[in-house]
Amino acid sequence: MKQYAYYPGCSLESLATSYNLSTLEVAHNLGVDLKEIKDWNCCGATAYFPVDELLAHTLVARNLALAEKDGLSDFVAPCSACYKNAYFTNAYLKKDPDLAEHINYALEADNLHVNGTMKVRHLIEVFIEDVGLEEIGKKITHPLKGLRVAPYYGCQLLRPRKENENVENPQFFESLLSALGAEPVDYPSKTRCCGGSLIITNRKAALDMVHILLQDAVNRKADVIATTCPMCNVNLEVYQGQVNREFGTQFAIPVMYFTQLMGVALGIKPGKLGIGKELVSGEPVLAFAY
Amino acid sequence: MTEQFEPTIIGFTCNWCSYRAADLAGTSRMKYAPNVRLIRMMCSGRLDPTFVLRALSGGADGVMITGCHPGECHYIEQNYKALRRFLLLRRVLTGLGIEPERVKLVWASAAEGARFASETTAFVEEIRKLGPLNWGKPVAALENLQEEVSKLEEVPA
Amino acid sequence: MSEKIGVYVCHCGTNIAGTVDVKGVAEWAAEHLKHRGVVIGREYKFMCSSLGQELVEKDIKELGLTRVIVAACSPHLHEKTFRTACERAGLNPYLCEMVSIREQVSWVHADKAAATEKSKAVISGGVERVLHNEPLEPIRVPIHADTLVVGGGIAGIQAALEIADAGYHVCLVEREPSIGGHMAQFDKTFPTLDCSACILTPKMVDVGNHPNITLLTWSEVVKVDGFVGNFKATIRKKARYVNTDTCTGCGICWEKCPKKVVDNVYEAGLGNRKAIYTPFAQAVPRYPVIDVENCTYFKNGKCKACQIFCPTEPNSINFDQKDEMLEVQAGNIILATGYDLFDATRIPQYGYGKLPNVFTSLEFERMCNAAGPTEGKIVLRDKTTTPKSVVIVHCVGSRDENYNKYCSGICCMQSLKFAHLVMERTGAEVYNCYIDIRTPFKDYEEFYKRVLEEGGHFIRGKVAEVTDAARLPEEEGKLIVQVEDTLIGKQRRIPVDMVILSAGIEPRHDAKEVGKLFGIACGASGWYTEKHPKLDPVATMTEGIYIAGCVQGPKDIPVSVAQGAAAAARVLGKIQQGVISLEPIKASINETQCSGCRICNGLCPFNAIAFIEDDKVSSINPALCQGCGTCVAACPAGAISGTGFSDAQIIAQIDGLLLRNLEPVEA
Amino acid sequence: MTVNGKKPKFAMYWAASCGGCEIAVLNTHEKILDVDANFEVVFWPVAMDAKYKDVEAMEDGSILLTLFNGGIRNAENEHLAKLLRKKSKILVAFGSCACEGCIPGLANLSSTKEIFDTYYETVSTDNPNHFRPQYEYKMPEGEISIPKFYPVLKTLDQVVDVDYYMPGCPPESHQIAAVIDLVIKVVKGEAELPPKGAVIGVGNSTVCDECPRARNVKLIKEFRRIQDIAPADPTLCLLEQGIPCNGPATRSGCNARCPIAGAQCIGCYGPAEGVMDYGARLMTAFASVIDAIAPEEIDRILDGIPDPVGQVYRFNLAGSLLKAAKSAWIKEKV
Repeated sequence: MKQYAYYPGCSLESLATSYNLSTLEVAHNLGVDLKEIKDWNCCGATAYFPVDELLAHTLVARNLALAEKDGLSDFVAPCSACYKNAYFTNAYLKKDPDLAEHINYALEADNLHVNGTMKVRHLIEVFIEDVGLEEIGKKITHPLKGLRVAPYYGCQLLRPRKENENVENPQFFESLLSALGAEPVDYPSKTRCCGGSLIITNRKAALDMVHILLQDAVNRKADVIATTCPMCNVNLEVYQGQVNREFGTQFAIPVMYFTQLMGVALGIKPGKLGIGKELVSGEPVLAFAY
Repeated sequence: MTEQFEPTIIGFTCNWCSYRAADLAGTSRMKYAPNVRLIRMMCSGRLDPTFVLRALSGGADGVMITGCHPGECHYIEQNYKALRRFLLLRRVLTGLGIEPERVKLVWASAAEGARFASETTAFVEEIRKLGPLNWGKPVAALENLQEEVSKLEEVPA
Repeated sequence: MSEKIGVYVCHCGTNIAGTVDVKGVAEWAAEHLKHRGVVIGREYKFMCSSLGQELVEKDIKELGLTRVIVAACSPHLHEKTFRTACERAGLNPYLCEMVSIREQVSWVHADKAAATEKSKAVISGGVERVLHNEPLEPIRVPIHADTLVVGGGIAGIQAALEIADAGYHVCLVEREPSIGGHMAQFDKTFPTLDCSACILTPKMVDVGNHPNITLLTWSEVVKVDGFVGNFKATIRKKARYVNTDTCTGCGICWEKCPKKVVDNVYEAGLGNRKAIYTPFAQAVPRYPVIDVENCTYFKNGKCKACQIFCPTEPNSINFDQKDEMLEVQAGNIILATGYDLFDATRIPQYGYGKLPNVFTSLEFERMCNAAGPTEGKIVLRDKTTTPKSVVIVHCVGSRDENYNKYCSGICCMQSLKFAHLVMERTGAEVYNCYIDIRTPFKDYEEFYKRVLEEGGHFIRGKVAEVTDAARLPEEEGKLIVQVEDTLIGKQRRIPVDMVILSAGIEPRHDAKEVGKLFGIACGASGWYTEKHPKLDPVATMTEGIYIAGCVQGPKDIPVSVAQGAAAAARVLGKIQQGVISLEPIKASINETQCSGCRICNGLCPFNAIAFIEDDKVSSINPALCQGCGTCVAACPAGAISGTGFSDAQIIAQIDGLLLRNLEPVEA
Repeated sequence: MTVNGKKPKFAMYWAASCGGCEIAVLNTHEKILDVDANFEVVFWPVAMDAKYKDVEAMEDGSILLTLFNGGIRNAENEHLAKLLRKKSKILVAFGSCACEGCIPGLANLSSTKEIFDTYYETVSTDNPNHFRPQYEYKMPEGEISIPKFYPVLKTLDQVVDVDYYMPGCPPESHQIAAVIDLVIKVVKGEAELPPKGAVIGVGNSTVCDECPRARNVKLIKEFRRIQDIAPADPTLCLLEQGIPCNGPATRSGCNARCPIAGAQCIGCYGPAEGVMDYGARLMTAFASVIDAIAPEEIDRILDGIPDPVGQVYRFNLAGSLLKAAKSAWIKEKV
């Protein structure tokens, strides 16, 4: 199987270790060879660009340069924020030679050079496009029969708009969940923002957005919300309590990474997938999956 | 300002698209380099390589062939034939040591006055960089044979 | 040089004189091109004025000029003017050439010296070229009095009736089983709220009964040969499987037919029809057609209910009917093939196709129509509940960077009409979300005032999303329309029962192929290119082919009717002339020099080049030749020459432009 | 048969050529006897001994017919061309070299320096001391010289006024015989000379006119070499089989000798009547038969003609509009 340059990102080393564990397990199971980039650095997520665009681009470009040095063609990031940053820095490098010049001038200090020749991809794209749904379907040992899953794309996976992508009503997450035997829920707010870093700077506004997402998922009787980004996962899971206090609701819906659901379906032990670390326990939901 | 080389360029246009693009550039008062002198034909398919050879051997430094975009030809598909002739002609010119960039093919529809103007100016600058072609200025004025051949100056390698 | 050439340089007020030293150029021409035959070089303020033309005429008569060069604007503007002036003075018009020193010199070059030098070179090119011009006569071509009208919508119907009433024969070809086009699907028309069928069907009946109109429905043009005055169209008349001589249109067959099919064309998917059907009751012609894809007999050989119950003697149902290929002669062709509606599913955030109670404009028209699937009752998709609140979304797929940038022109008035109908028939609250209300023609603005007075709500903002994800209790089970109301600067979420999408007008999906079939230019956007957007909207660059209605761009019914009549008038003008004179720009083959190598045979898209088997040489049919000159440039033996743009003329012009003609021309 | 008692004078000279045209005249078999019977051969370097001063001594216009073959390569060729022009009544550019430069004309693709380096320095040349011929050289016996070399080979009519042209490499013997008969009739007053500048000994169309192969509408996906498609279909036009045959643009008169023998026409009879540039005619011919519209596809097909200049200007480079490659025009130290 093809080798990919794997960029875990800071969250997967801290509060999103379960996403990292489940990613590596599932990738290994599906024969996707993720080669972690040596000495990668933080990509600045959503915070750094508004502060200083050139430095933010350089930060991201350094990771691209390191990956290019390994001679691999695909740069894979599980976290939507890292994916978005890498995707757009990679694109602007080619479009704006002046920017590329500045960045490479800076990277020289670390005797690195970036050309923007790599293809930047999100982990879910690699599984769906390179491995393929039939292939995944064949490897399922514990189909998630009857599990109603709300596929939460979040916004950075899809925006700003990349080439010919259906930003308003994508269906690829739903098709992946069906391949796992689960029942994807028609979730209209699936591409609405979870508030991102607003949860820190303007708690009230972010809570309002999280409330809409949770309300919609509960209305649709979803058993679990599947996410593709550690930041969304945090906002939806960790702040359920505060949303309940703020809006007088009793939400207690598990929020899990799509790789954890895949792991369970592929028959990997939950422990190896970091299941059990979540605040709203996903255990009862996944129990029937063994 | 030093005496700058002003290239002379012959331009072939088709009556339905590129000639009207030139007219539109005029009515929109778009400015472009005056070095191109246009000839109107009914279609780019009318272009005979003889015309290009005649222009180049007659003192032109470059030739611009223009016509409708493929698929929009008034005679349906004749600009494809102009394209095929152009591609073969360019290979023959290369064989004769003439820089192929001296002959350029540009598609411009009747609504693309701006494109016609910018392509013309860009082409003039390109030819200015290539320098004069001045084809066949007679080397040996055959009448005064001795003096001519003996004066063969050095030409930078 | 035996020729006597007159060179006339125009000031064009200051348009040319402002940049080019016209006096200097005229004198230069008279002096430096004397040895090439220039006997007079004049300059004048306005050459195209009658005084300017008289200058030329006087010189031709007094100086015996044999060639004329006018250096002024563009030949596309005044070539005809100066050629006619020469003709008046007795000089063959084709011995006069124009040279552009305005559009291609004075207006585009700021440097006065360079512009003057270029003008001299361009005139020198013109002089050399005109020396090789030969006297030509326009080619007279007879005009066949029949006309082919393609497309049976209101524009095509109007054109056909105008020509037929004038006493000339028309062949009207329509792809659907009945004429009527989109207009037949509407319920009311704005602004008068006339019932669309009431004003359309009389014209359809006239077409059906008109002795001068041959109506070919369920037919398509598959090939067009020939040229203006002598077109030959090959038409495939698809098998109806109904014998139209004996069928009375009684309708028993489609009553008895057991197979129901969703009608995506006429009923826009809202209702359905039978496997044997006519699109609507007032169809013209009234004969049904069998839809082979869905007819049980054609699927597995059983059923034949229509044949069993058909009361006619002999039985009108004939399952063995075959497609027919018909040849139709025509002097002129009018294309009135109409438009396609924008596919609203292309905007997923409006939910059409996902949320049941989101309707397109055509679906709503069918809903309002008394003969429609809901007998005119405005109901939700369940066909029972009447909506209490409705949002009508303007500019769906129009004025949108991601879809069509243009304004489709009719959706505002159409939306106002819908608003009025909803309020009149259901008393529901109606919200129109618009960017600008466009009511440009007579009584349109008044209609808008009326809908306002009737209580319509108007929100200026482009709808962001239509969703069923309710957030507040009163939003449960409703469609929530998220829109920014730019007049109050607030985001609004309006819960309603029904949403109508006013979809825009798009060119037919096969516009490019059909355009190629008829040999007319089709713009990149898909609308056919008119000869001149302002002054000649119904003609095309191809002589003898006219366009009318939405095929040329979005427009409403009155303009389509006007264009239909206008195209008919142009055709009648041509028929009246009886003969048309074509530009004498043709190619011809010197049969002795032609070696029969046949390299030219594949080059002519108009099939003007034929190979004569027994003489083993090729020859060109001047009637079919359009004068493009591709074969002239391609003949390896140099055996093909072209009038108007001959090798001699172009080679001479090249030498002239390079000013090689100033010193004695080298060998 | 004689002009005021004496037989009309006949001369033949060869400039930059291979001598094939001289042999072609002999190749008219017994017709050569008619030449001898009707003409007094006064100057024919390959066939008889004659000195330039003999010709210089003749009165102007005293030679009735001069067949001049070969291009103008150096000063001697040019001197003789002018001399014979002065001395001859009818000067015929005889054969492709004199008419359009032919194979010697292909040297116009290279600069003088390249030509001399190739001639004197290549690996197969034993020239250790890098000797180069000198135009003048002083010998004890006196100064000797050789004619100056012109950077660009010119056709005869680019140097002197030519009365008639007889293309072909060499001209077909039956055409030479016909021309000799014609001149003999003219001398006897039984026929008129064709208009000055006419091309004689040729057909009025192109080779396809005389070629027996069947011809259809041509649509080619690939150009190929003759050896790639052995055996070629003997009855079908070669161009249709992808062989770049110059027949459609080459003047008829040779009875399609090469296509009949199964090889493509290479264009030795030059352009058809009134054609300004032979190569241009071939470029449009080959472009017209290519069956492709995408530029990459067209380029792929054109790669089937590895040497486009050689293909379209094999015989006609010196006689074409451009006459020579750019390097030939540049003045360089020899």
